[in-house]
Amino acid sequence: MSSGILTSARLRLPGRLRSAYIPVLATAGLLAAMFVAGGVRYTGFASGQVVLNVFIDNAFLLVVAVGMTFVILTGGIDLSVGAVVALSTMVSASLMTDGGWPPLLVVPLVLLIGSALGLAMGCIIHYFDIQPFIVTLAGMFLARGLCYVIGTDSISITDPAYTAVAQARIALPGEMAVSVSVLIAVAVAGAAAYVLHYTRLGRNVYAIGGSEQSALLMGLPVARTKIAVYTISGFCSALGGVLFSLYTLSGYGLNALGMELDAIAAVVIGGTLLTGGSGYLAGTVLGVLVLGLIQTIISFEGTLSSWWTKIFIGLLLFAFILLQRLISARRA
Amino acid sequence: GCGSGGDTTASAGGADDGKITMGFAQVGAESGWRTANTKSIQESAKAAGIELKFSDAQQKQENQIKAIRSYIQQKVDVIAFSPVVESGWDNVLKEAQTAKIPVILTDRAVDSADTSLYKTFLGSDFVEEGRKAGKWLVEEYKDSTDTVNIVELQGTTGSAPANDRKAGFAEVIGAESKFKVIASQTGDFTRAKGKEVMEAFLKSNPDIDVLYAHNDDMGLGAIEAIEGAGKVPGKDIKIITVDAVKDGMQALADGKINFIVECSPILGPQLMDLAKKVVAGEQVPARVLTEETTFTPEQAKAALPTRPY
Amino acid sequence: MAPPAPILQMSGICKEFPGVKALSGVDFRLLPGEVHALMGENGAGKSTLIKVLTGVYDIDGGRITLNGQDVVFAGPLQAQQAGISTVYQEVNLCANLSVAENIFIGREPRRLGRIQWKRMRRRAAELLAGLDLHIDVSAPLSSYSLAVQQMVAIARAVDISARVLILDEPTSSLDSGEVEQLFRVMRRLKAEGIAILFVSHFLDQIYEISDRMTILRNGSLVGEYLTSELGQVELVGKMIGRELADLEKLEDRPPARTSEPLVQTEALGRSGAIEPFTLTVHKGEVVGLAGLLGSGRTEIARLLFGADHASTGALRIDGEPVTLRTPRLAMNRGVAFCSENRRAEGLIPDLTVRENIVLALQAMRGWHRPIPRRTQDELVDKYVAALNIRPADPEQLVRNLSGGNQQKVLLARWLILEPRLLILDEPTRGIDVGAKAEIQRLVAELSDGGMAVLFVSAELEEVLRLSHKVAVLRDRKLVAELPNDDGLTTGVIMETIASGGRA
Amino acid sequence: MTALVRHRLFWPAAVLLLLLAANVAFTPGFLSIEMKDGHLYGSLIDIFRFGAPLILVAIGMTLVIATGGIDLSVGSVVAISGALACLHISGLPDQNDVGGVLTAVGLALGLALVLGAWNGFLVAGIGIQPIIATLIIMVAGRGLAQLITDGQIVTVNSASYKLIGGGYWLTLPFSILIVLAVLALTAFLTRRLALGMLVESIGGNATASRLAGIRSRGLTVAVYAFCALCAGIAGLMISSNVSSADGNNAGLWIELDAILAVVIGGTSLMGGRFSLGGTVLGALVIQTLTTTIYSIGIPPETTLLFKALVVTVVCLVQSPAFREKVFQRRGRRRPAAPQATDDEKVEVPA
Ligand SMILES: Nc1ncnc2c1ncn2[C@@H]1O[C@H](COP(=O)(O)OP(=O)(O)OP(=O)(O)O)[C@@H](O)[C@H]1O
Ligand SMILES: Nc1ncnc2c1ncn2[C@@H]1O[C@H](COP(=O)(O)OP(=O)(O)OP(=O)(O)O)[C@@H](O)[C@H]1O
Ligand SMILES: [Mg+2]
Ligand SMILES: [Mg+2]
Repeated sequence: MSSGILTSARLRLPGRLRSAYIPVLATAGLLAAMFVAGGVRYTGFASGQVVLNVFIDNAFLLVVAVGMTFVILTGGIDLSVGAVVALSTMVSASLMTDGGWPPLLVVPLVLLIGSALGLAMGCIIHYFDIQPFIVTLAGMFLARGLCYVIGTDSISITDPAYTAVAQARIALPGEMAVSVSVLIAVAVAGAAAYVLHYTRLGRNVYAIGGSEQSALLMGLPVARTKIAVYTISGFCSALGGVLFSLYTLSGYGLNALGMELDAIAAVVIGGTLLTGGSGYLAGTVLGVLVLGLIQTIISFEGTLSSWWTKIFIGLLLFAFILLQRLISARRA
Repeated sequence: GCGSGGDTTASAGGADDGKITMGFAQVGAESGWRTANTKSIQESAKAAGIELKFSDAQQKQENQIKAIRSYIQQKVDVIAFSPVVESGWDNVLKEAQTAKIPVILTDRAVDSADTSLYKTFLGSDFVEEGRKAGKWLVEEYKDSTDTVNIVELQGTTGSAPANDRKAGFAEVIGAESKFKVIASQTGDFTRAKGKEVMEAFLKSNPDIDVLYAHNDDMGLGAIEAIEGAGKVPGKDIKIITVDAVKDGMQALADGKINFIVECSPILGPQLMDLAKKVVAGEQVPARVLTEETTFTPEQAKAALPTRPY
Repeated sequence: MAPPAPILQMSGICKEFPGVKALSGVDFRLLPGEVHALMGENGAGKSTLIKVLTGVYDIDGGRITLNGQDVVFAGPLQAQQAGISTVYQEVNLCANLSVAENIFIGREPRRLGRIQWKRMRRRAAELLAGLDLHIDVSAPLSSYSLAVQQMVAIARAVDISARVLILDEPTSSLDSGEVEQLFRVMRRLKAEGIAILFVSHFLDQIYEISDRMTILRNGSLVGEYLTSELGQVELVGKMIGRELADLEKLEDRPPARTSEPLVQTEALGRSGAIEPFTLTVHKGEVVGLAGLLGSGRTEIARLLFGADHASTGALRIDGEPVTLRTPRLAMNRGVAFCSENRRAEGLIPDLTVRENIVLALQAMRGWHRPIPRRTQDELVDKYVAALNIRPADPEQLVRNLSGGNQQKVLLARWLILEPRLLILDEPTRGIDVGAKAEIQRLVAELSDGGMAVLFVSAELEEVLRLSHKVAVLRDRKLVAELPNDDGLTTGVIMETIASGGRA
Repeated sequence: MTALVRHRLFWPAAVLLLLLAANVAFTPGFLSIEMKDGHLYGSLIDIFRFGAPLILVAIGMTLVIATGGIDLSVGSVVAISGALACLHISGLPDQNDVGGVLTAVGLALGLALVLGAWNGFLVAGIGIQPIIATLIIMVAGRGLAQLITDGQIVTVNSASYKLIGGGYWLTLPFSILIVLAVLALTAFLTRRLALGMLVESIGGNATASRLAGIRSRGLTVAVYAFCALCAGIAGLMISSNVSSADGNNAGLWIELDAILAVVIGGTSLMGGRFSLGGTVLGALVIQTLTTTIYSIGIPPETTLLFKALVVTVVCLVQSPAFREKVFQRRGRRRPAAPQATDDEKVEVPA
């Protein structure tokens, strides 16, 4: 199955570019293989809804990972995403529940806060020439800290409109359904892929990842692009937070703990280089699906103790990465 | 120890209406307490003849939601879970309701307005635990008029037990002005942090009378710190903790801890009983409290030999 | 005839780096429609002047006027917007992007904000065809040799319709053919009234293309001259501040040698890179490799060093068959390789000059046997002096050195190894006349001492001057092996290349 | 003076001093060190003592980062090593038996080395990106630690084991002595021998290093193994300090602190040049910050805000670009008046 995808792609793609797509194609093939293996092993696994559930359960992660893709493509990293997700849920919940604000006001405000935070971090990173790791780590502390300042308890969201959106299911043929979040996430991923491939901003992102020095000397707007990238990541995290609050209908300061690592892992599993300049958004989508599918397999397995769960996740991850690496290395 | 009692009920339940499948979504394995909780549930499920699907959410609500959703997918007979947080369960619980799968909450409650979303809640009341700790303190110092300097080792910031145990304790001691919490800091529920924070407390606060730790482990760490500073735990500084795990009980019996509020992880047998009733469509109380007590050193000495965890 | 008003005027430019005064009070002017050469030794301050002009570095003192107006650029982007298009000295492109993108990035053809990839690729191909380069423009830049990358950089700069075009050593890895193409384009632009600033260490090129030149020495202005009024010897004298005596001496070729073979290849080849070739290098012999851009010279060098793996054939060293799986194994056999791409494959920019020089030697000894500091200092001092590396401070970070000096550091790394076969791929890239003569003398001396050298250079004269025999490549195939006797000239080599060795 | 300010360790050191000063303001006796039962006792000693595991992990992390990699698995290795040692000791008939304790230490460190070598193999041998390669052990290793301890806290009662993390020797905490020994060894290996230069070279330009004949594969594996070894020792220290192994929580998030320490110390995450002294300072800054939070009594809810503030200040102060832009607002963008070209003789063509 996987080799079929690869060979057909080989026929179509022009000369050398083929090798650049191989990691993504390998990932897609392996993902499909993983799904088939799951279907063979567990009853009820091989259904369309299981796949859709992976999307429903990971819509927020997908959005966050999309933002992270931009950052990583420039060779940076954003550790603040998980905390910004939590902050967004907290701000949304407290404003709507305690403040009685309407969602139509709250959501734009939350998106604005996230973007502003990203913008600020981007500016510090660029103008003061400080490593992204440390700046975004400070951003992570800040956002998480603000959550606790708002409150240490979790807050339910009871706004009827918000609840209605959260519970709405868009029916698909075959008795399947997806949530609104999935549509948003897919739209964001599509838009991001377009931006990365078809706009100057996107190409500048790749150029900076290839070599920031060269990009500067080629007369590209390095400052603007770098700052934009962190702003996008901030925006995506805030949007991820909104989706998260739709998912759980609550806000909580300990939400999304460690999500930055999940997002980074998704991006990197998708074949993007952490050093920047190489990778595709499609890879990120696949990376998120891989992580989601691993989770699903674990819950279908159903008999693993807490520690075996972790060991099993590690093993699955290892098997996946190893195969991906071997396939890519052979074909390249 | 508790397995033998469950055996008889198991054969009864199994004979009634085939095998029950339960999906249990555990918070994680963040502490020894939690592990004991998991173990109790797994063992009593086996004993009760209930097929258990278990998943570990690694302290993440989203993972728990995913697990519950997959249980719905797998059409289990009953779902039980210990919520990571109180809020945010309405969606997935509604899905369970639509799929006609009854839900039992364990260990902590959810704050859902719609109580029809779950059948019952089995667990401890963290606020009450805090109150119990406070009451003992008030009782202990009822004859004294001097200020009582208290330091508090909190659990993980933002976590429900930490919030509630702090609130319950504050509620009780707040009534009297002689009780003063002079320092309160998180020790993340771990021994290492408990020790580290306590050492810092001891340096910056020369006269500490009482230590209130949100779990035994932090208390045990703090004891090492107190001993390191040349003071005698249990005498120079009185120590109250929550949980009553074995190591804590030992320290209590040794007089290093003065009072422990029990928070029992052994929910398994009660949970299995409830599950059977719920599946059979019987009426169950909306709230079932675990049987919990408090321990003084004497009680600890008596209870220690039979302590299962 | 009064000269037209200068389009660009720089006066009293000063620039200081920690510990180095790179420019002190330099005046410079550029007239429309001229090709102006900026001359000077390695480290004289040419690149710094260009970078100060285009806003890469902040200026410490002095002023710049463009078209009579005072300007200060905050960065290359602004300079480009003001009509100054620049090719900087090191190839500053993004190797991860395709060739077409490298040419057009920042100026992609768009419709409604959407990049038109097809159109971009087509235009890129046309543009390169104008420079007589026919390659797949959708392939990533990294899949091409440095020379191709240099051509791409030139294509990019030329296509930006600018009033001022700056080319900082654009020809350092180009063959005469490509240089001709470049000059053709430059003449056309010049006729259109564009002012061109040109830097090169090839005097022939300077005399061929430039109208006027400005000479720098040690960061200060020596003077501005009309090219037609300044002879080569005088020029060199002004650049290095003394007469270059031994330039002539190197014109006599070293005598041919016969001795036992050191390295022999038998139909060694690598699919897709170089067709199987058979070549023997004897002890103490200098073998030159000649060929056009992309003819496979670098590929041969890499195979002999184990940097790439051969897919066919056999290799013998001292008559013993060997497989070189890693460069390290080649080094153990006494083979050393100085890469043409000093930035990507040579230098460790964050390490000091000293560390970069002793790196290979240290690697050979292993981490547990450090080279005593005193030995290090002796070795480093010797080569800093011999190659005239400036600033002569071994503790300077190598990234802060000028391009030519970096190249010398790289050479020193391999020379101190005293290998039995030294493979030099474009070793004199970006090196000034004085140092070039010194390096050629060193190579000749070492080969007299019994070291074999495989010498690759885009400059055929240099190859001819040094080699005992010349291997000619074409289309990734070894087509001829010519002994360097009196009958061999650059013309003969060019003919051999053209005819594919059948003549 | 300027040479002092220019030194790359100046700014981390300045921040450390500032934090200490803040402590003195709140706790007057902060700097005092007294003798208690023949041990040195005081807040400063505590900072070193509690910072010891972090310093150790950060030293290993420094080398990994210098090769251009990163190691996320250190936290799990900390947990595993402590768990294995405690499990072995708790099974001993006599827990104070020095031979038994040494066996336990050997087992734990041996396993740590194996895990580190595995990481190195994935990175250098198979070519998996370091962050993902080490993520595998980070996730699975935590499970392994819990498997070893059965999810419970394994308590030991061994005076000999207690020495490692909680004991004293020659009036000094033994853990500090261990750190000093490891630091000295690392400094010797990297700065006296040529290891440091080769590692920096790999991180600075991997391709060039290969072509210069450096055996980067072996070195990389060794560096990851060393990092895991350091984490293993740290794990022993942490578990010995509280005489128990907590497979669930030991070493949680320590990778983040360790990386932060390395970065504060001035080593770039891109690899290349590294500074061991900077790393030690960075780790001390982090530990002092924690102590400051306890002693000033910052409530847990605002702890993170305080941390965010300090980290921001630390990185701003360390940034030359920031100091230039804020402290010395020279009008560098203003075009300066043309200077008369002086002494140099300038020839002008006729
Ligand atoms: N970033 C820097 N930091 C410190 N010194 C520098 C820096 N850049 C250049 N220099 C120094 O400035 C001087 C001039 O360098 P520049 O690159 O302008 O020389 P160049 O004339 O272009 O030489 P080449 O012909 O070798 O390219 C050299 O001594 C160099 O060491
Ligand atoms: N004109 C060209 N057409 C297609 N590919 C080319 C061309 N020139 C170079 N290349 C690519 O560059 C790679 C390197 O070629 P190589 O380094 O062997 O050239 P070379 O003979 O050393 O010449 P130079 O270094 O001057 O370019 C080749 O593998 C080839 O893919
Ligand atoms: Mg230059
Ligand atoms: Mg070449």
